[in-house]
This record gives sequence, structure tokens and C-alpha cells, in this order.
Amino acid sequence: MTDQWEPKILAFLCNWCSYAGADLAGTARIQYPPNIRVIRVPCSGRINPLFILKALQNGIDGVLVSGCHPGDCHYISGNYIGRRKSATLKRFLEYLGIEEGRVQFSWVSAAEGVKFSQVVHEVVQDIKKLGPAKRLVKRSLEFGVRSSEIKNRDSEL
Amino acid sequence: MTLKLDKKDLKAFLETLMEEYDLFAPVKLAEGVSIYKKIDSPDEVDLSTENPQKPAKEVFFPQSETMFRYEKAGKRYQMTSTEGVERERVILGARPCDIQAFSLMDDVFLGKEYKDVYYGNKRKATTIIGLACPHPLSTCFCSSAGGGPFLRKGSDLFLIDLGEMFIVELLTEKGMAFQKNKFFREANTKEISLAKGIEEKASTKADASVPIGGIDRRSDLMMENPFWDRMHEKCIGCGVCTFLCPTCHCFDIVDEAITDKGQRVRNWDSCLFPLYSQETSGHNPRPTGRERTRQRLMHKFNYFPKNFGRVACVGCGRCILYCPVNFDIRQAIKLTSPKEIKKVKDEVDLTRQ
Amino acid sequence: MIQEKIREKARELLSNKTVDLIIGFGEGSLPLRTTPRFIRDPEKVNRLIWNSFCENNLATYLHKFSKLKVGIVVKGCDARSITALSLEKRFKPDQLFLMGVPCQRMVDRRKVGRAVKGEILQAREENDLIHVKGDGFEIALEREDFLYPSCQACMHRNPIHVNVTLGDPVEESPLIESYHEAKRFEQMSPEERWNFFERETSRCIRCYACREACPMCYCTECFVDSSNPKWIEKGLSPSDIQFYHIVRAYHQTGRCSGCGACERACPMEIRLTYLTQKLNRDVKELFNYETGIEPDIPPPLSTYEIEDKQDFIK
Amino acid sequence: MKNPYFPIPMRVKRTSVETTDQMLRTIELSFLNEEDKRAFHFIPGQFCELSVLGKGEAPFGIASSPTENGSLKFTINKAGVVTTALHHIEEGAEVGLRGPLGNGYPITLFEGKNILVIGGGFAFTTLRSLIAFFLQPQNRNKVKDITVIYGARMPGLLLYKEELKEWEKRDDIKLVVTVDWGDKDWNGKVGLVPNVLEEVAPSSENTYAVICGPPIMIKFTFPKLMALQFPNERIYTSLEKRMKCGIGKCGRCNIGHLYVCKDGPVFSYDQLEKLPKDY
Repeated sequence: MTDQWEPKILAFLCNWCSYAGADLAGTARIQYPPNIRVIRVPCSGRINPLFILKALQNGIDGVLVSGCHPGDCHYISGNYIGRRKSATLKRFLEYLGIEEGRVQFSWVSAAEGVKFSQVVHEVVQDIKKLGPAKRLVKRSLEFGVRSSEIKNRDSEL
Repeated sequence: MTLKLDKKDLKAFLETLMEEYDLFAPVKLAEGVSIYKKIDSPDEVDLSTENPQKPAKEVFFPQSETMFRYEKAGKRYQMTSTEGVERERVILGARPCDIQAFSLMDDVFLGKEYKDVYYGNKRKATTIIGLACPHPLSTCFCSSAGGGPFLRKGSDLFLIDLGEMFIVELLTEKGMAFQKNKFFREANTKEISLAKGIEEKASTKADASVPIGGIDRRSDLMMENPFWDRMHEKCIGCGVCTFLCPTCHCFDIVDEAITDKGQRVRNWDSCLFPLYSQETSGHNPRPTGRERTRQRLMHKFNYFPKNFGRVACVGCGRCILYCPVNFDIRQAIKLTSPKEIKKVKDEVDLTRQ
Repeated sequence: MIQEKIREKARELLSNKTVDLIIGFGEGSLPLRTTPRFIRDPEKVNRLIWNSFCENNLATYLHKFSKLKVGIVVKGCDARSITALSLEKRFKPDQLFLMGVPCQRMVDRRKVGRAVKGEILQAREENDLIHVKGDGFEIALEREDFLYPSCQACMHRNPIHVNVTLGDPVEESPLIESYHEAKRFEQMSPEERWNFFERETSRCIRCYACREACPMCYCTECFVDSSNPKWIEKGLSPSDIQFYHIVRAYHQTGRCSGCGACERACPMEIRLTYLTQKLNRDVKELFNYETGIEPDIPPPLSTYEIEDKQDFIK
Repeated sequence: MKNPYFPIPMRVKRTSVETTDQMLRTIELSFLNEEDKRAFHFIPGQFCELSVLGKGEAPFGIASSPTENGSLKFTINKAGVVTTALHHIEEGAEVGLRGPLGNGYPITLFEGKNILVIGGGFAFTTLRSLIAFFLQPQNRNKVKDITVIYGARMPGLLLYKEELKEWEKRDDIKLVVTVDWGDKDWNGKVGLVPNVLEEVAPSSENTYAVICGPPIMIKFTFPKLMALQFPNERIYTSLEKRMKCGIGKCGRCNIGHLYVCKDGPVFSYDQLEKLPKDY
């Protein structure tokens, strides 16, 4: 089963750096695993923690947030603000019991196609080690069925 | 008919019960916290707890309940209702207050024009084993609300805890079906009189002095009274009192969907939430806590009596016990006396800017 | 006596029209409880009381009376909440008059209730003892054994940035280590932590008492209530409930005074402060910030330092 | 027991944009099951709960008349999740429907009387049903004079423009259409509904007034009706409130002890006077 399982990873890439970095990796034909689905965002500071949680709830196995290096933000300070959110959110999720490595962060500039590929390699590897996400995942549609009849709500997951 | 059930037989009794029925009973979730829940193993059942936080209404009217599922097939939808109840059910250990509340819920859900099948099917399939309340709390005022700690009405079977055993009374046809149950034996006169003694003692304990009688008429003139300006002040607008109330029955209907599959679900809702009455346009007919608190109390003590002839409160005291800010419904009721209303009105007038 | 001082000050503030309304504590309808009291008439200030059961964070009411000039009785934690709210521009200058009371630490009524067999019908506080009386028992309990954990670890019992302090300052001497719960949980394995979180939240009935009791939860539309986008469903799916509790707590990052109002409000007794405590600990460690201490430093998530830690970023 | 929460399937037969701001769209639904069609009987003023599965359910007044056999029309204002989904729905798609719900206009009371219909904005939908019902040849002699005053902010925002033109041509209905602001192509009346009502000044004798529109219009029109000596019990209006179940169970739409979904949505002013102002 785990042999066939391939993690689904959602990557939030900032428009100005990391997205361009991914693009560069593509045009330079630098290979990276096909496990990531990219959502382009204006800035890594735009990431609302709700996005990450929602992705995890919908069964994504890992999340990567990537933005411009410090000092390179198109909006001057967006990545700095994002960095604080990331730091606290990452710690908090791990504290709750979400495995370390499910949610990862990176700085990738528009010139770093190679780095982007490396980051994706690493993230995919980490998440493969963790296995499919279980915590916080909402089981498709058998949820919420007559609450009083749910045998043991803990065993749902 | 009065029988008895030895507590050492309780587990075996429940086991046989569970062969035939889906059993619902109080289950302790944490120290001091319990709910009614479907039982998987008789060991879960805890009849020694206080009245559970969440009322027994959840057996008929779950907090979150699927109404139907659907799936898209081409251009059409395949819809499947989940109104059916597969097995007969038993509620074990519901207190008289919660059981009295069932009859109020019946008025709403099984009313003349429309019958709520989700509630009705479960209600019909359920045998109710009530449990007498030997130690009413100081917050209990069932005796003021037309009930009492030993009220048998609504129960099919009724249990009285004598320590080593339960006295079992068979009260209805559904109850009489248990007459031949191998774990029930005839109770002797000594045991019956012991139970009587407990009943007499308990009856004096539940507060019968909360002036609920006539409140529907008294509150008729209160709609625009400044009373409400003061009443709502401390309410923080959470849903504790309404969710834990055995008679509150408001709900929301929502769709939950993933791509082409989904379900329509109803969830408990509370008149104290702003969103409850908020319209899409942004207009809210009950814009502040004042109107929402008024809705909660007036629904119980004015609107409901107008529609069904009795108040929608059974005096279980949960809203008093669990309110985070100690909003006490008994005080609110007492304040509806004409003298008190005038006092409040004068005070408001005096300080109104 | 503090209670007298509160009444005196309240009378003065109402009489000279410094404020329109006093928010304080009044006699509760149950033993071991007080209830929020709203006084407009200087003649009625005797309804205000002070004891070890003044557990509510009254700052949550300030949103409700945002048009009035309000005098409010505050403990150390309540005052910190108000400072944090002021940073978020919730009040007009001079709209509030804070009557700070150095806090003796509040008593956990549930813990007291569980220490005796039977229902407590009367309770009375005398020096360091709580006398409780019920059907067939009457005992005195050591106050100190029954304090809320958040109060035991409190480092800021003396209210700061208040207009007046009523009563003598107390010594800032936590009875237990700060962030004790967070530290304990950090030692556990992720499985243990997740199982705990899962078990606790499985009791949630989604009444939102935790949200409403919190002075910092004032969003006009909570993410839970948003229909477009719809972040989560409102049923009892464990995942949705966990989602709610994660976001409710996380939204307090750098804004939580650690008062514990959320946990006290919960009718299902879900442990909630171990979550906010972790956030407070992280904010302190990462950004050296404590909520409601400095009235001019912006909340940590609305600002940054170039040198912020970033060893977690690839 | 019939399940009152279970929708019947309907097919979207036609959709059309009503107004120039694109915010109002009329959808016409036909029954997918013949037995549902046979069982469906309604009177003007009643409403239905329309479902877009996956998005939810919302109440809409029926805009077509019972005399227009075979299909139902609803005019939908794009506002929230469900209405937006209904705006984007394609012809041929399936939607769910529950109804008819509510009491409807007291048609039998109107018999033999004159009726004065006053509408404003998109609240005209169920009024259109009422007018079309009485304009049907077999119903026309049930009531005497029909006077209609209908206003919108701008000519482009008027509903059912083609139909209005036809009504204008008829001599068995007096139609006054007015707009708050005209444009270069508008040669009709310009003025607010309350003022136009004053101008038209229909006699209140033997007449029932039915008024439906935005709260602000109702607020200013009501005194004019009083001035024309309409008694409270001969003025009817249809109310709106947030609704979910539509059958008086879920709780939110009550005004005092009455439920707008079950006991309304049509109320006389006489009734409303006695109810709390909770709407």
C-alpha cells in the first residue's frame, strides 16, 4: 500500500520569487517530484493560517509555503510578517500533535530553480517518511452522522 | 406494576436489552461531564452521575443530523433520505425533567400541519426508561414547572434507585412488554415503601416556588418594556443555555458537499447567536443582545404557551448551572411580577440618557 | 477593604459623571459564584462586591457598551486584555476608567465542588479559608488549594495601566512555574498530544462560550460564521471541531492575557488554556513579547524584526 | 409520514435576466415528476424553498400565477450563496423544491372587491402572481377594479417589462409605473411610490390594498393609505425573514408567537399591529 502511495503536497508560492523560481526550474528542465500542486499567492505574507489548516483538513499530506528571501519582498516587509505567522503556526501545530514536517517553509528566489527543486525533493522525502496525513483530516462524507449515534468519535480518524 | 432489578444484574440486563434495541444512556466523558450517547458496551453506562450536561433530547433530535444524502448522476441527483430508524431504541436513565421536555418537543415537531419525520420516527421507535431523581439540586425547579423529581408521565418504565437495586415500575404498554424480563422480580412491600420514602423526601427538595404560573399573561405586556435593556446586559451571547436546554429545539439546515456528493444536515442553532436571524441583506431583526435575550425568554414563557398552552421550560436548572456569567432564569421569571417590572422601569428611566 | 473601595470609587465616578456605567461584580445566585453587575445609579453601588469568585474577565463587555463611558473593575489579567484591545484601537481615548484591583487569585468553583460529597448550598470566604456547607456537611477548605491554574501561575496580579489601583499591591510571586502546562505538554510525544487534543475537543458542543467569554474575540464575523468562503461546517465532525479550536486559539497569538476565561466558560470542561499558554510561551520566547504589558508596542504578529528567528525555513 | 424536508426535483426550463444591473434573474422551473406536478396547488403569495444541492436552500416567493399551468417562476435577487448559485444555474439543470409554503394572499376575501396593489423594487414578484391570477379571463370578474402602482429606482430595474407593457394596453387594469430617476428613454412617471399613490388617490371604498416593497417605501406609503382611509384590516403585506425549514419548526422567523413561514408571510396590518416589532 505505502509503496504505491504518493503524497499530495500543496505549495503556496509567492508570485515574485518562489513561483518564478519554480518556473525557472521548469524552463531549465530541472526535475522535481510531481507531488506538489501549486497555488500562486501575491506574497508569503498573504498566507492566512486558515489556508494551511483547510488544506490539511481536506486531506493534503503536506504543505509548503515559499516566499522571497529576507530583504527581497516585493512589498518590502510581507515575508517578514509572514515569517512570524509561520513560526508561531508551525510550533502550534506541532504542539497540537500534527507531525513535524507536514507544514514546511522555504525561501526561494526567482533565480533559484535548483534550490526550488531541492526543496521539493526534501519536502516530498520528509512527507513520505511521515506517511499519509491522518490528523485533522475530514473523512469524506460519512462525517457528522447523527452525532449521538457515532460510536466513538475518537475512532473516526 | 412494581418490580425490582438487582444492580448486580444490571450489566446482564443491559446486554440482553442491547440485543434487541439500540441503547442510549448517560455516559461519563470526563470528571463531572456526561452526555446521553449510544451505548456500545454496558460498562459505559453511568447511572450514578448527576443529570448529564447535554439533555436526553439528543436521542430524538441530535445536535447534528443528516437529513438526506445526494449524489449527482449525469444531470440528475440521486437523493436518499436518512429519516428511517433501523432498530427500536431504549433511552435508559432519563430524568423526569428531560422526559417532560419530550412532550413539549412533540408539540413542536409532531404538530398539526407538518410532522417532522426525523424526530417522529425516532420518538416512535423509542422506549423510555425514566430514572427518579432522589437528590434534586438547589437549581432544580421542576416542581415549579409542572413536573417533579418523581414525575412518571412520559416514561414507559420508571426506575427508583434503592442503592443495591432499582425499583422498576411498568407504566405503559411499551413498559409492560418488559413484564416477563428474566432480570425483573417482584418487589416486596418493604422495598416499595422505601422507595415511597425517597420519593416523599425528594419531592420537598425541588423548588416549587418559582412563579411560573400565569407568566404567559404577565409577560404579554413586556415586549417593549425597558426590562430587557437590563436583562440582556450580562449575557455574552454564547449558546450554552439553549444547547443544554431540554426544550430548545431551534435548528439550522445546511448543505455539506464535496464535488458531486453531499448531504443536507441540520444542526442545533441558538437564538442568542446574531447569525440566527441575520438576513442576507445584512438586516437583522434582532440586532442586539436585548432582542435576542428577549426572544429566548419570551419564546419559553409567552410565545410557546400561546401556541401550545404551556411554558417551554421544565425547570432542569442546566442553564443556571452552566451559564458562564451566572444568568439565572429563576431571577428573570421572578422579575416578571408587575411590581418588579415597575421597579426596573423606574430605574431605567432614571438613568437613561 | 477592597469591596468598600470599589463602591466608593464607583459612587464617585458615577456622581461626578466621569462615567455613565460601572461594570463590576455582584452577588451571584449560586454559592461560589459572582455575576457581572452593571451600575448606572450612584445609589446602587452597594450591589458591587469583591471576593475570590470574581472569575469573569469583564473586559469582554466593553464591546457591548462601546458607546458609553465605562468604569470597569479589573484584575491584572483583565487590565492586560484591555491594554491589548487599546492597541487594536477598540476604544476612544478617555472612554474607559479602569479601577484596578490587585488580585488575590481566583478560586476554581468546580474544584471546590468536587472536593465535597453532595451539593454545596452555602459558601463563605474568610481570610484564607473557604467555608462550604451542604446537606450533611460543613467544612473549611484552604483557599490556596483551590485556585485556578492560570491564577497560580500568574505573574501580573497587579493591574497595570489602570486609572486607579484599589487596595494594596500584592507580591508578584507565582505559586507554580510559568507556562507549566505548555512545558508539560511539550514533553509528550506528538501522538500523546494529538490524542489529548482529540479527546478534549470531542466533548465540544459548539456553543462558542469560549469565544464569547474572551475579550479578544470581537470579530464582526467570526470565521466560523462566514458563509462565503465557508471555512468549516457547523456540525459535530471531529475535524471541524478541532479546526475551530485550533483557529480560535491561534487567533489569540500575542493577544491572550492568559486569564483563562475561555476554559471557565466551557460547560463541557474542555481544557483550553494549555493551548493559549503555548502560544504565549512561544511569543515570549520568539519575540520577547507579553500581552498587555507595553501599551505602545504593536502586537507581535502585526510587526517584525529583521533578525527574527528563521532556522525553520529551508 | 411524508417527509416535509425532502425536496422534489425540478428542471430549470428557462432563465432570463430581468434588470440592467444583472442582479435579478427569473428562472422558470418545470416538474420532473408528473405526480409532483399533480399534487402541487398554490395560491398567489405562497413561497417555495429552492435547493441547489451542495449550496443550500432558500425561500422565494412564487412569481408565476397558479393559472399559468405547468411551470413555476421565481425571480431571484443575487445576494448570498444560494442565490448566486441560482444565478449561475444552467437551463436543463436540476434544482430541488419544497412547497408551496405559507398562507398566500387572502384571495377569497378580495372577491367582489376592488384591489389596489402597491409594489416597489423586486418585492413585486408575488404581486405579479396575484395580478396575473386575477387578470386570467376566468378570474377577472372575481374582483372589480384592479389598480397597480409599481415603482423602481430606475427604468432598468423594473421587473417583467414586457408584461407591464401588455398590462398597460389593457383596459381592465389601471397600471401606474413610476421610477425614482428616469432616463432619456423613459417617458413614464417619475416619482416616489408614496407620492404617486397620493396623486392617483384610489378610493378606499370596498377596496383591499396589498403592499409589498422595501421597508422604507412601506414606512412612507402606509400613512398615505391611512389618509385615504384604508382601515388596517384591509391592508395586506407580505413579510420576509430569515427562514430555514419553512414549516414552523426551526424557530428563527417568528414574530411573537406567529411564524412568518407558516402563519405568514402574508399578514394584514391589523395583525401586525398586535405583534411585536420583531421584523
